Amino acid sequence: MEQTEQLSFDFYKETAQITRESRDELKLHLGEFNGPLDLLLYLIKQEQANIFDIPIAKITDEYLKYIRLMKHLDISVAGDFLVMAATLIEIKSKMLLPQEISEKEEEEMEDPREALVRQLLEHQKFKNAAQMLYERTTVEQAVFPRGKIESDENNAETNASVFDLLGVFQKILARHVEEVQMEIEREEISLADMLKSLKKRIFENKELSLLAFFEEMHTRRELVTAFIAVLEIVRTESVQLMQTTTFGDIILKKV
Amino acid sequence: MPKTKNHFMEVEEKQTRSISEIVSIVEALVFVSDDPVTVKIIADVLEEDRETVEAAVEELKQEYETREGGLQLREIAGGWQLVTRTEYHEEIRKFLKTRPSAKLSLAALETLAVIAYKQPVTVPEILDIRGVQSASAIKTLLDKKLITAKGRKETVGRPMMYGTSKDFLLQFGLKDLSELPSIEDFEDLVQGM
Amino acid sequence: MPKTKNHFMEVEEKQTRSISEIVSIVEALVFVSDDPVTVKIIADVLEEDRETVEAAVEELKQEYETREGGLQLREIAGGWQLVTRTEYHEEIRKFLKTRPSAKLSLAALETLAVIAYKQPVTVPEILDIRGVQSASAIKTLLDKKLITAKGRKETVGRPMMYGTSKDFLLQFGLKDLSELPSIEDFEDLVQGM
Repeated sequence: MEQTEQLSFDFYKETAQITRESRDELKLHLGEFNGPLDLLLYLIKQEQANIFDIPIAKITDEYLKYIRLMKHLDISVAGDFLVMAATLIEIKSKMLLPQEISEKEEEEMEDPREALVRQLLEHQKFKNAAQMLYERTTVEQAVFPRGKIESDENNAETNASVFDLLGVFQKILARHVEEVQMEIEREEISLADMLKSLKKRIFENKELSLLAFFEEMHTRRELVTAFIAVLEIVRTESVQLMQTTTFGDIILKKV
Repeated sequence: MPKTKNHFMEVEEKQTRSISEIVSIVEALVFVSDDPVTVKIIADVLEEDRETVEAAVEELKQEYETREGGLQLREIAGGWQLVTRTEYHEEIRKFLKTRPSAKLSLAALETLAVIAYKQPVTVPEILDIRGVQSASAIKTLLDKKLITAKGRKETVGRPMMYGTSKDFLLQFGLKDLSELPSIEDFEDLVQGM
Repeated sequence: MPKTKNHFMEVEEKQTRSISEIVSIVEALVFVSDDPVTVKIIADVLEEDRETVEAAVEELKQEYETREGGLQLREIAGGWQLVTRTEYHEEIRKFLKTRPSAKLSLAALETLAVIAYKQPVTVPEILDIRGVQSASAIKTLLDKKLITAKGRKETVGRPMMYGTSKDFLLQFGLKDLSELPSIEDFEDLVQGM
């Protein structure tokens, strides 16, 4: 029995989410939220380091240690982590370089960590903003609008954008696929039902293409039922089979 | 404030709502409900006895009557419901008419989506994709000039084919049909850019 | 009751609503509307001036606050809306048999925060701030209609730009975007990590 113990993410403490899998394997599960910047902030905090003076060698080592733990990761997420690893190594090596300060460059010399620190601070700001949104939505969830009233029914409308249109279309397609599958899985349609729907189609449209009708069937059984239904309807109702050309489509026509 | 004595049981704790609190909760429940709410249901939810809830409902009703505001609490079909006062029906009707009419029902939206992505398309084909009759949705879309007839299909019954109109482009902010997001675009978004 | 004198003109008749009548009508209109209602719409429907309607709305709001009933009148997304008081959410949830709706994932919230503060913003720009791909978070936010596409940026690859929607304001209880605390306000917290 594989037992998965999940230590859930605590919004207020920046702990990476750790999933304990079977066979003593510890796996760091890095969801989208805990990206490389989060991991860095976490490590800096663990080291109780000053964000404006990051001990880059130490943090880089720690970071790489974590990276090594991440074997079974989503590739795109892992990619982000590897990019950061490369950045850290680059900063580390820059800081190890002997400080050969040429007179020209002296003024422009910049701490190699600066860009990273800026990014971390920016990221942290938005994390705090996310927390604010989280608190707001918690309050909002305690407030309810009125239930449906009569005037809503006459106006059951939705606003639409192009993305809605696409979303709706995708849903229809998905529903369509689902229906086809369901039809295959469920009990076959009965002859009586097949007759009923066939009759309805012919009487509504005056005529019906036999080919089109047969193409709608999803299984052999349904096809056979459909065939019997056609024979039955020609026998019992005022419906004719007509073929316009020798190998053309056969039309069921109301007489 | 209602906690005047020590309670030993959880259940008992729930009984300590003041009557005015119960009145407020009744108001909130009647407000959020889609259908008239019975005293029994409220009593069950609050785990209060029927008499208490009945008294609260009566008090709330009195309150609405005394206030003479825009709403009233009324008993209907064995339950309680908040509705507007009859006096203001003219203003309400006028207000309801001013609501933006550019909105589409879900049925119309679905039909429009099928037409936009599959055009030119016939009614039987739309039926096939949506799985439901779309006649009234098509009428709505024609009325709103979002779709137009595009001639007949040379097949059994020669059904009419439909496509989107220029107004469709305008309303959805599209330069032309090629600007419609493709399903593949959406999939890319999901998989990561 | 307000008809104390004879009126010679139709127009004048409309002007004779008492303020308490207007308050009542405002209440009725806010109640029947399925979206927050703006003062402007009410003023247009009633053919009253804005100031009068504003005063009526303010009075109604006061009334709800004083009553301390089950409901409150609040300003949100540029309009006015009647909703239940937060105090009774447990009873309401029990009545509606709903659990707190699925909260947004932290990834989605963070992405939403970036979009809210940096809008209009493209996916690469979001990546830059978050340090991770945000595609699935963006899809979630689009599905939940919290963000909308705001056209393409005229730059390499013409990436889509995103911004927050009206539903965003509604869901986070904001009157408008200016009600968002400024992003600099969150800076102090950084030092205190």
